[in-house]
Amino acid sequence: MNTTPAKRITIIAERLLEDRLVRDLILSGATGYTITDARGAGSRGVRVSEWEGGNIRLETLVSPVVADKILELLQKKYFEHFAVIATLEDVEVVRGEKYL
Amino acid sequence: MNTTPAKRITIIAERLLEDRLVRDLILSGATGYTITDARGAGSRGVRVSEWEGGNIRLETLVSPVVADKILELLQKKYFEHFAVIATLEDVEVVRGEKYL
Amino acid sequence: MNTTPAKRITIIAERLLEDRLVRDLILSGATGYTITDARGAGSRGVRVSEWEGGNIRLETLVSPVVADKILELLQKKYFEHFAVIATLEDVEVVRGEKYL
Amino acid sequence: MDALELLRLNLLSPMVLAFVLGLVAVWVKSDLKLPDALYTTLSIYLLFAIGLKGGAELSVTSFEMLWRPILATLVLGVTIPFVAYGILKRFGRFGVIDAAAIAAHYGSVSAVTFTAALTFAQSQNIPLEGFLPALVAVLEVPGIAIALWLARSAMTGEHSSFGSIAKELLTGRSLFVLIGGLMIGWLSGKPGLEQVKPFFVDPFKGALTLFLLEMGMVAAGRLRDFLKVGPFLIGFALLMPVINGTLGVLLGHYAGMTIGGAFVLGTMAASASYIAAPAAIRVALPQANPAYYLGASLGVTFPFNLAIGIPLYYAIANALGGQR
Amino acid sequence: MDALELLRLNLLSPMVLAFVLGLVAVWVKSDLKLPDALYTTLSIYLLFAIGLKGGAELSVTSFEMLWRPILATLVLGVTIPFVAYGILKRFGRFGVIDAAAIAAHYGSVSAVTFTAALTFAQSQNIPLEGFLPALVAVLEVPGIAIALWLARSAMTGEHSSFGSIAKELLTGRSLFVLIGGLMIGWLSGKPGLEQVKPFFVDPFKGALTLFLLEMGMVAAGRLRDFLKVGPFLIGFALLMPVINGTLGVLLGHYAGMTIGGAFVLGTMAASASYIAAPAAIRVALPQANPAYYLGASLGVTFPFNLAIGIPLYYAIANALGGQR
Amino acid sequence: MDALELLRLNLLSPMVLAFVLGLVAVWVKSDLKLPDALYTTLSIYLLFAIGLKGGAELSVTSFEMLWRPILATLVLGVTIPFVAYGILKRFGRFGVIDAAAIAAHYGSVSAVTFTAALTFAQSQNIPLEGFLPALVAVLEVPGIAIALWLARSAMTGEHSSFGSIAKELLTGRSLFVLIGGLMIGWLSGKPGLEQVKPFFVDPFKGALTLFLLEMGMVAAGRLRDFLKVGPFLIGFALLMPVINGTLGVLLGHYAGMTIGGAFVLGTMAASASYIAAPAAIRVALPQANPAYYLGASLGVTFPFNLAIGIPLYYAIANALGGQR
Ligand SMILES: Nc1ncnc2c1ncn2[C@@H]1O[C@H](COP(=O)(O)O)[C@@H](O)[C@H]1O
Ligand SMILES: Nc1ncnc2c1ncn2[C@@H]1O[C@H](COP(=O)(O)O)[C@@H](O)[C@H]1O
Ligand SMILES: Nc1ncnc2c1ncn2[C@@H]1O[C@H](COP(=O)(O)O)[C@@H](O)[C@H]1O
Ligand code: NA
Ligand code: NA
Ligand code: NA
Repeated sequence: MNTTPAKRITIIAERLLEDRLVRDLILSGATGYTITDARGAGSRGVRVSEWEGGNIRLETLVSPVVADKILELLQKKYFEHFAVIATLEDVEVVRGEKYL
Repeated sequence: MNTTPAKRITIIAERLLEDRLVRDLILSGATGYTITDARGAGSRGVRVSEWEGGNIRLETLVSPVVADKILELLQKKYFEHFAVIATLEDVEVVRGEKYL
Repeated sequence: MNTTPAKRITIIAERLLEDRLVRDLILSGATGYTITDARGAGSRGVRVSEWEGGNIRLETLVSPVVADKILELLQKKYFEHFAVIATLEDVEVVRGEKYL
Repeated sequence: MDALELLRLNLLSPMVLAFVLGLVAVWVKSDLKLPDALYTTLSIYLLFAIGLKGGAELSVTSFEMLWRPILATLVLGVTIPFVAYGILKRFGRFGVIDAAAIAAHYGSVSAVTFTAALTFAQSQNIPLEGFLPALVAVLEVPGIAIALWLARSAMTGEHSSFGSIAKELLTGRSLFVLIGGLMIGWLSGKPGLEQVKPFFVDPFKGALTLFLLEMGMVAAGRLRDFLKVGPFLIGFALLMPVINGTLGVLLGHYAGMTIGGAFVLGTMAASASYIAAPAAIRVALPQANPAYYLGASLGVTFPFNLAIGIPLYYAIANALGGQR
Repeated sequence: MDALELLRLNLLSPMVLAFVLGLVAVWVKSDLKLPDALYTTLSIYLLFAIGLKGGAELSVTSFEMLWRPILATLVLGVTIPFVAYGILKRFGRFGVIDAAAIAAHYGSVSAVTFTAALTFAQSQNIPLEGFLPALVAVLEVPGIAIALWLARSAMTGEHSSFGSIAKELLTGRSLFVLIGGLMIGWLSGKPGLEQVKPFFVDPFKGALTLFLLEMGMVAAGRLRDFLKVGPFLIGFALLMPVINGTLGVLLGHYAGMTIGGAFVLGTMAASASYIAAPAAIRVALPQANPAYYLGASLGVTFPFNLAIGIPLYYAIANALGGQR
Repeated sequence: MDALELLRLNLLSPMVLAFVLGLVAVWVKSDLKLPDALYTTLSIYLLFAIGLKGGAELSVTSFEMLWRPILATLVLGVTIPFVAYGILKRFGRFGVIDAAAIAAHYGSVSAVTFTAALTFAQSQNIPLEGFLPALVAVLEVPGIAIALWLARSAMTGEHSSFGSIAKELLTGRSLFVLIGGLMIGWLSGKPGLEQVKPFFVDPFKGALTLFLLEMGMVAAGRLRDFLKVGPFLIGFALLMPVINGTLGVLLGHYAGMTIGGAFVLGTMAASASYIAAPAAIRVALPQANPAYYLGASLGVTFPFNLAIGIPLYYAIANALGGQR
């Protein structure tokens, strides 16, 4: 199988931020994303309004350049006041040319 | 801890395909899989019937040989007409001998 | 972006074990965790009581030392009798100093 | 009561208004979102409840009374997909695959539209045959099967057999629950239904209202996709139900059904499936474009029937019935 | 009404039929699947509703009337696990752990089977003691605790203490909700219950029907696993409920309960837990094989009781009651 | 009936007891957990049902009867945030941001507390204005908007405009569903409501009971966080509702409302939002500490109002009404 190397960014954040994060991902150049509902705890542990639900786990497959852009934006807009956590890793994508 | 290197394939697909994908994974030699319900958007963005729900996120831990088989099968059977996305990565599995 | 290398442990387990696993993670030195509800099948395939639901998928970002401790604990307490599966991988974390 | 008054009454029912609220929610970008689990639960609940009531009614209906309406329904299920397919290929210049996919949707039936028709009849105190839900089960399969057959006979290649398609349709969630409900209703009869009435019968319209709120949100999403598609398909999605609806009313009338029964059969014929058909088509004809078949059935025909079609078909049935 | 007629009526109730529909869904490989959230919601709803009704009834019952039935229930909870354990070890040649695990399930009680018995009684207009749900709470714990004690006394090693097991059982979801409902029903009394009747009382049987649809699907899965296990355990899973059920009816009878009450107590004794017990056993005796205890309790005994056991125990209670 | 008797009756209602059960569930570490989807479903259901009933009532109410109560509500919505902000900054030494965040919660309204007041009134057969739910919609927005304006005028920097905040509030789930329900109820009127009554009206109190079980579990979690915060805020969270409640009852009284109406308006004023406000504040003032505003509104004020506030405000309204 021929696969393309890509970056996977995984973001854990309050559900409240879903729409905002998605908008920012797309603006930074991501072509898609996948979200699952999650729950968890961390060092702050304060979550707003149960009605908004718990956390989301957002993944996006992007090129290294876009990955950098996204992390910078997260840094600037969310990290100070919101419970957002982001990881970066290397994966191989099948049909990578579609997403990068 | 002694761990075994393995491949993790992560597939994002329409929920409609769940049964088919699982069958094909097992046929290709996977010994197990884990599914979470997901939602998302990508370049096509057309999803069928809300009653079928959104996407699934399917993970399976396999040996490199089985990984290759699975990706080939996906390629052949799903990639053309369905919204399927697959990534491959290296992980270490505890008690790997059980799964590979 | 400056990121910190970290270990991600992903555990798949019966939902019944959620509270126990979380307690053990924290005791081993993890500062946080994220859980999603999952379903799946493996070599045993025996799950107890539907009322308890299916599986959980538990992720935690930790330092290599803590990672080792966690895997050892899992080994000792769960692997023999419960359907628990654990993988270890390398990721880059943004603001890693917060979690490790 | 004239047609305009009927239209007004229908538009101001809580069900139609809830649908509109769902549309509005998407248009104003509200963050309202019903849980997936609620949507699935309501779908199963509505189908099962329809089945139960229909089955209990069947248990007190003679075959004598049934066979002509069933025949009429079968005729509809066979005719409509051919007509739709012909129009789409000939005038719309759609390819074989897309034409067949869309035809499958119009040949089948929408359980929610059916339910809205029942509710409309009830709120207007229009008497109805109780066995109508059984006709929904009869109408659901043939349209899809014939459309797939049309696509296959025009294509070469392997694909799954006819038998396996029929099996998939029958074991598919929606039909399975509906037929299961029918069987249970039929076996346990009216006394059985009585026991579960406060759960499956009394709150039915309220549950439908909540479901239509969600449907409105879903339809709004589809409509947006759809508007990119072009005027022919929009015209088709508005005219086809009127043609099919009229046909259905006529057949119902000549099968000796009551005015209410002919009206509901017409609505069934007019409706386009968006639960059973999309799932079947997505798997059997994955090359077909969902924006076409879902946009047409869910984005245009469904709201059209809900708001305008239902009182229209009733007016037709009424006019016809009066002539007799 | 003779036993066969009772059996027929029971088999044709919507609840039993829904269970069968669930079995069929799995056998024909339908893709029907109820959301997890619905299953959990219905479980909580049913337990809480049973508790509420029982509690409201307790608020008007004197201790005078209660103590003998409670004693009878405790005797059942202590006797059954010993009997089951003995049979399994001696004749079934099961190891200590598996024998204890299975015994725990038969010593405890299934809230859904209990509910089905109530519903059966109601539909046959059989008068009942209102405080029966309180007996469910009494029966739920001892069987499990004794079985664990049996396993422990035969094993060496640390493991959690007796007290911590009892605490885990009492704070476990099912018992917590049931007892919580009992307390609320008792404190707010009949006027309190009246306020929430359209939610917790009237739709109860319908909700149970939906729940049994899901249970059928679950049981079908378990049954398949189970059939690999061998004939002894199948025989056990069919005979044990009859023995326990008869014992329960007898004790209820001699505790001065009505025919209906003795019948329901018998059904409780006959039933095997599949909510509280599996969760407790899975954690306390993880080495035990779930295919045995779940297969027996959920795959065989539960459907057996639902379909045949309930009318059977009633027939026994009736015969006994007639003698008096 | 004296105040103590009212208190007792309120504390023993199934709703309040269910809330307590939820608290207990957390304290004894029960593994009870209601599905997320159920929580969301019940929230939507309750808000929509409140809206429907209020809207149907509005459809038979003249503007003549409405304008004074609406004015009173607006006065409350404008006054309370200023008072709360002042107290918190001056005596509590909170920063601008946290003071404004907390003030927003007390200036807005809790739909569940409102509902509990309605239910209390009903169970005591206290007559009420039917249009009260419309006042909830009126009260929900201004408090939050003013508090944000207070925070902004004390801060420098960009941030989202006033208009965009109002839009976010209005399209936010809770207000959208409530106003949507009001519109539907108003358009379809009493005959429309009649159709969906067995779903949205009759089971309402039971659904509220289940919801309060969950709320108890949520509040217990908040309370724990909160107790670390210090005595000033606890005192504030206990006194502020009494002040606001009294103010609300007074304004309601002078706006010519019935005793029941003034009581409910007082409860609305006394209540602190924990659905609309937290979501708005979290996004608009992310620097504010949720442990403060959620701990106060959900951990202290909500249970206080539920258990003690409601009978208290009714006693005040009653005393005032008697004077007239
Ligand atoms: N070390 C970690 N590993 C995995 N997930 C984490 C970790 N720390 C925090 N999280 C997730 O991020 C969310 C917010 O974390 P925090 O801001 O630390 O409260 C938590 O609810 C978890 O879901
Ligand atoms: N770049 C991406 N990163 C992560 N998930 C993606 C990406 N692109 C697509 N997806 C997922 O794959 C599904 C189908 O994608 P598509 O076929 O491009 O519409 C989407 O609904 C997403 O869940
Ligand atoms: N090879 C695998 N890849 C991914 N998940 C697995 C695999 N094997 C098992 N699992 C997960 O682990 C759970 C328990 O596995 P087992 O103990 O083998 O039955 C399953 O239900 C799956 O969710
Ligand atoms: Na049709
Ligand atoms: Na038992
Ligand atoms: Na307020």
